[in-house]
Amino acid sequence: MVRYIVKRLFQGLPLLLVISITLFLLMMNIGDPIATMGGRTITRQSDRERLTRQLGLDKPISVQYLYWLIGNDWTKVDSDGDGIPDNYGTRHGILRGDFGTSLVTRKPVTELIGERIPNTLLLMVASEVVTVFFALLFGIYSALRQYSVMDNIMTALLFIAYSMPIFFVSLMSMYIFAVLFKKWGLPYLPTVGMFDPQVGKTPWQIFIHMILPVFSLSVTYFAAYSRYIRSTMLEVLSQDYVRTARSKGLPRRQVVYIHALKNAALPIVTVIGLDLPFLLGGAVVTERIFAWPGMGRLFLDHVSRSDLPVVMGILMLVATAVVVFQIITDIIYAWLDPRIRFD
Amino acid sequence: MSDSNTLVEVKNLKKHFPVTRGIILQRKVGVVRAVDGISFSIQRGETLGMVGESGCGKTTAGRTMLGLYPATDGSVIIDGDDILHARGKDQLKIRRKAQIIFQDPYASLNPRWTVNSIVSEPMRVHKLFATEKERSERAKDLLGMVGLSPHLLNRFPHEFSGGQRQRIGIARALASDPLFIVCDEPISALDVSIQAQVVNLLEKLQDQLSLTYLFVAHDLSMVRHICDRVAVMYLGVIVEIAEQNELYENPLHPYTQALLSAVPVPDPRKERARKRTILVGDVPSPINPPSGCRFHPRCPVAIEKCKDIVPEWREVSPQHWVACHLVN
Amino acid sequence: MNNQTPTLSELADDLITPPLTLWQLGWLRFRRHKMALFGGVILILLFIFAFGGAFLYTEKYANFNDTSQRLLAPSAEHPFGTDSIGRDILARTIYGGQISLFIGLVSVIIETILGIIIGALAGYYGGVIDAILMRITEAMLNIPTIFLLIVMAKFFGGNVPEIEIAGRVFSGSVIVIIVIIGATSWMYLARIVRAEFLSLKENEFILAARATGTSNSQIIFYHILPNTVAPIIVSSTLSVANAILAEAYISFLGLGVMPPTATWGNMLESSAKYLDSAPWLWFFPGMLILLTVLSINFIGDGMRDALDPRSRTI
Amino acid sequence: MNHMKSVLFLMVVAMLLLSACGGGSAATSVPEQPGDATEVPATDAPASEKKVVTFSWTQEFTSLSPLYSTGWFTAVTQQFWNCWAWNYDENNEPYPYLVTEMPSFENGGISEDGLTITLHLRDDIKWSDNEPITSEDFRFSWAMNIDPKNIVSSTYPEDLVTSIDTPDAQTVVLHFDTPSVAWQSLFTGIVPAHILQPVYDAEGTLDNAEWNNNPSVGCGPYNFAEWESGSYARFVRNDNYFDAPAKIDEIFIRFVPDDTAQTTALVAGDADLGAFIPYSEVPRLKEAGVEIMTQPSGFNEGIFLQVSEDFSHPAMLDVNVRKAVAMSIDFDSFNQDVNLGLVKTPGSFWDALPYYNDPPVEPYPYDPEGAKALLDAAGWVDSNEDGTRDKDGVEFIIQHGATTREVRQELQAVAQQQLADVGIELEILNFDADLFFATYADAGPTYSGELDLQEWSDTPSGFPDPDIYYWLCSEVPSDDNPSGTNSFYICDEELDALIQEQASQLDPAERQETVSKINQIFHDKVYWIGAWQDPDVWAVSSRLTGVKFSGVTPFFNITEWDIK
Repeated sequence: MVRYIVKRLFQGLPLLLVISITLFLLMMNIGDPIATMGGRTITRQSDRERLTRQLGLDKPISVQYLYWLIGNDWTKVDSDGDGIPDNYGTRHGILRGDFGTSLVTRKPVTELIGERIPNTLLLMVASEVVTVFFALLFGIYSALRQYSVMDNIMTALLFIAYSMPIFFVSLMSMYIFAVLFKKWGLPYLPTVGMFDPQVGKTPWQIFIHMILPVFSLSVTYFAAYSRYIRSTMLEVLSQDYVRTARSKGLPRRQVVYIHALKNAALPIVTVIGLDLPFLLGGAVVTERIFAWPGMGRLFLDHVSRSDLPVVMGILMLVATAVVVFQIITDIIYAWLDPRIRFD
Repeated sequence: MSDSNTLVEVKNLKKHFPVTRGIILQRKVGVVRAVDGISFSIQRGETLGMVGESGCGKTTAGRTMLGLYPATDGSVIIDGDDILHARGKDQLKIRRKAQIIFQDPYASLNPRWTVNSIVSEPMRVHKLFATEKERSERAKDLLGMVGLSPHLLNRFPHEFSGGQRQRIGIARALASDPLFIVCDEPISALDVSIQAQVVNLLEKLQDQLSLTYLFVAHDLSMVRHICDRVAVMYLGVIVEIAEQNELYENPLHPYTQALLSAVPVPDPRKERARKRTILVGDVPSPINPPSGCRFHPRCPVAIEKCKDIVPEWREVSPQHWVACHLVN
Repeated sequence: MNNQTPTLSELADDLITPPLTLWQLGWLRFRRHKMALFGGVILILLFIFAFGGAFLYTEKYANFNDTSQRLLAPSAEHPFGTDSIGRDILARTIYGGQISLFIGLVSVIIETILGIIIGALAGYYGGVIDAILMRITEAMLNIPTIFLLIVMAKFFGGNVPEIEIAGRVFSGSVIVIIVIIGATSWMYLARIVRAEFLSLKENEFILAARATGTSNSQIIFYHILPNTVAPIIVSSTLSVANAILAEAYISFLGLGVMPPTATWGNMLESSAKYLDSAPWLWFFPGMLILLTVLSINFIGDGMRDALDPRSRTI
Repeated sequence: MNHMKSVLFLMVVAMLLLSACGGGSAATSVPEQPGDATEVPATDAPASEKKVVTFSWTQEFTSLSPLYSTGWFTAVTQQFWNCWAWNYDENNEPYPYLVTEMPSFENGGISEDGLTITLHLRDDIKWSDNEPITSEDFRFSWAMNIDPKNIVSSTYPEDLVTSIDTPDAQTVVLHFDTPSVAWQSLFTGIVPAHILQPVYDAEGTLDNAEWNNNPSVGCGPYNFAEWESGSYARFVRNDNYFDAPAKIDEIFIRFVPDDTAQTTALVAGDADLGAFIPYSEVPRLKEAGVEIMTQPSGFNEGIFLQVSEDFSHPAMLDVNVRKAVAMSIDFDSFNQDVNLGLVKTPGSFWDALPYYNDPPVEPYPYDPEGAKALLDAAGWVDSNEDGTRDKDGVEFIIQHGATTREVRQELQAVAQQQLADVGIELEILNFDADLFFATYADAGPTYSGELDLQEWSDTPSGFPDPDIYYWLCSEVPSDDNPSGTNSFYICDEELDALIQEQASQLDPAERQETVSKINQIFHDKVYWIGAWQDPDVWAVSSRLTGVKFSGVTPFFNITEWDIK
């Protein structure tokens, strides 16, 4: 087993390398990070030249990639612009855990990302849990009562929810539950942020500030999950052993919850497991609208300013998480399913 | 052995499948020696049977002979042309002469194609007729030849029974006017009642079109009716070849004897008296075949020599070849 | 629906004419799927709206602005009202619909071509080709699609000149959006196609074709591909809906099709600030997106059932 | 093994059910926020009568240090906790803050030759840790700015100063090689030498100083409290402030990137103040009782014309054709309808600086017939009757590029139609800001000469001083000068001379004369067409009182703000 894990991890490395090179090449051409450093006015020529040199953006792509990958503390760099390399660089490279420093904020990328991960996970895991819970309810219900009126209505509603762009769902729900409810004298929800400064960052504050973003996210993810659960359950319910259990006269409830659900759990858990690493990336649109300080927003804020180290850091983190979770999912799957063995 | 009457000549044919590890840089960690150096020849108009247990490499041998799998080593000369080393147009020319009929009548016909498309495909590939219409006419003739109604031409395979499908497969094999057909267990997937019909059809066609068959089968009983000579394969090598009667009456190799002992005899008295040799143990892995004689771990009469020395391939009597230390 | 039970005369015909091709079989099953049929009708109506509407209004009219006529509620003159610079929303939904549907269809064509080529090559040839192509596929799958969309939208942003197709001038951003949506969505299809190729290529009918001398390209395109058509069609149908939604997302992030070229996505995006003051701004494009995505999903659902090779019932 | 699997299965199901049933249970697992546990009340009870005002910023600040900040939001935030040598009032007039008086020729603060400027500091000014602010802090701030070891955001105008003398703790003497009007932009924020000198000595750079993002010591009416990236920043009243203390206890800044969400938050009362409100959001806010305040900040939205033999459309080289373009677009109606009459069409780049716009230059009137006549006279006629004018086989098709700001795109659409009416075809292009302004070396669309018309909002660089530099011949980008900023490729000798002349004219009367000449050239040669005035637009909750803004130092009177 250990050998298998180590082997899989080593197989992941070339994959991550390919991803990093491709992204790096893409990233070199998504804009000029210095162009917008002047704020509302255009960056001056002298500053552009100085910053380009100081930030190492004058180096060829290959060198920039090398520095990003393995750092530049082994070679001398020219920091004062006289054309003579004077000091050893200070970067260690991503392979040694140094994700670099943001071009925009000059903060270490690991710090920027580290600050956002808890917030993003809070929002995304909550959405995932809510989604999965309701998807299980709906999915199982419609599988048991396939083609009933309720099943059809639910299916239609699901598709409608799925068909709406999430930004629209978000803005609409914000307008209805915050603005209109307040206008109508109903209990209303807060709009943006994580807490009310007058009260402070309490669990209750965070909870009520999470309701709208979680709602918007769940609405969109819900359809896919419940459809998947429904079809998995349908498949399981038509299996011989479930029919046998029913014909044995076991109570319907017991058949469904013990036999069917247990066997449907495997594919469902797998799908959830494969989705989990992507939660780390956050929700770009939702976080932007609800001003939630997560990874999606960090990505958006920094990609719009061509901040390569931050964008690369986020993408590589998610990509690595995907690789790791794939391995974990495979192992759990094998553990649960005796038919699968690693030779 | 080679003369103008020889249609097919197989020399030292080998087919090894690599076993690899790794993702981008693949390392070869071993090989499956599915076919490990077989040689034989087939005369024009003759039917050579090839028998052996599942996994002995007989199907692979048949397919490799036609170049469906790239051969690891050896050569296959069909009607004077080397099929394995020809490329492009030359290869196409040889392909026309050699065809194959498959075991599974369900998997061997493209479910999305009509019978017409299936049967006339070889004609299209080899540009045998000028127009589609002519090809359809020829396809109808072929259907008639294999005993199917020509008006079924536009049907799809799923509308036919297994036996009918196998006839379609035969019609396709005949479409390019081949000299030689590899029949890869053509009847083993069929009902017993149908099996005889198909065998009879194959025999009839052989007479009509003077075809040459390599008839691959996993048991000896059916082969007896159709074959002129029989080759017995074990774990990638041929252990014995002889004329049909000679082999059945006078099997020399212990493995052949064991196989024959499993064939029921129609005469109940003889059947009762039949001495059965039960082989013990599994067929060894072709990744790591036993040293010396490959049969030695399961051979009831193996001697010390068999473990180390590969037995010589000898002609012990006219047209009777065998590889066994115990045969004089 | 009566023709589920064939009449005697039909049975008699059956003996002479071939009964049902797989397509006919699929169509029969599809017709029983009421939601799918409904979706089909809606989609046809949407196409008639977007492309037939061009006879009602010119594209020039769709871009005609009059700032003194801004934010007018629906009326006889402007059935869907006017937008923030006084353009007729009905005309813009018509021309925007053309672009949105065009983006949906063409990006899926790109996706399908890429997915088929990559999946087919990987599945058919296997070995090193498979390893390389699948690593690329996995690499793409390891990054959330929206991130890829954003990075690629910025990568190509503004670098593509406008082109003219069928009398309409498309701004470069339309082409960019089509390409990036196509280029970021082919991975699942490639995997499906690869899996199908892997199992199909071992089939004996492929060996039979090779024994006959049929070339690799012919085997790929005439033998294997038609057998993978069902999952490809289902996957591609659903992708059209995803592409139309993806366009709306990138528009929201300011990287979509640039005005004045209208799309349902960018119309919906720019309406966000008029949620209460001018609801007609979001209602019509929002409704059209909803209907399109909904009907395509229903159709895809129906097709999945209809083309399922395991299903043998009519 | 089987037993284990049942357990795992039960655990999964239980986890899903439990965490979802509760719903709220997810929220109880709030991630640990080290550091702020002490500052956050553990209960939900509102914390006393604390006066908290919530600001909504659409962009997060990049760094809090005046040296490293890039962007407007950081700069204005500095006024809460940092201090400038002089501030500007609501009329954008400077008044002394850390200094005792504004240096001038009259009071001897500026030497006759303009090469020496002397600042006299107040003796009662101090940092929030009670350390006095001295001339050494000024010298240190300047020295750190131009130190090549620091990757600061801009070394201008500090690099114009050749040296600084500090004869005593309250006197700062600046030496220049050439007189420069940019001196007024010096010391927009200072850094504490007593905190940062040791950091610099230890690390050789201030790039990684803790203080940059966590300025424990400041000199403004508020002290920095905390900043959570992507979420919020808090500033609490500085009890050691050397001036009148602030009335509001805490300023809470929330980063809300989406315009529409920001408006909704303002309407819902979740924010008290928002900046850069789009005009289209104004009615919604006013309806909800939010006050809209505008403050001239020097910015004007305008179209910059590219006039270059190498890149421009040949028609654009003719001044009468450029005039015709200006006369073909109805900016007044656009401002009346789309910008809701909140702003006027500026005639001059110095529209917000009446002193330098004297005599005032009026915008070209909307006159499509007159434009057609000018175009006809210039030889641009529609000879092939395809609806677009042409001359010598060249069609009159020009490119108009801008960023993706919505109101800009609306103007582009309107302009496209109005220019089409006079026979000019306008191709519209939009780019993200970091692509739009990418350098010549990076093949950015503006700097590589792809756009005949370039639209953005801009201000004279030293506002409220009308200093400019884009149009200098030396700024024209080329292979040898890849970061040149003259994307218009206009090298007008007369203009070049005047721009160079004004840059060193410290005497207001002389400046006024030179700048007015430049103004006239802009107008006569049609190098810039004003679209609309672009003042700062603030949305202010009705519960705030005493609110005033300045276009340069917006929060100059933040200490007087209060909550009803």
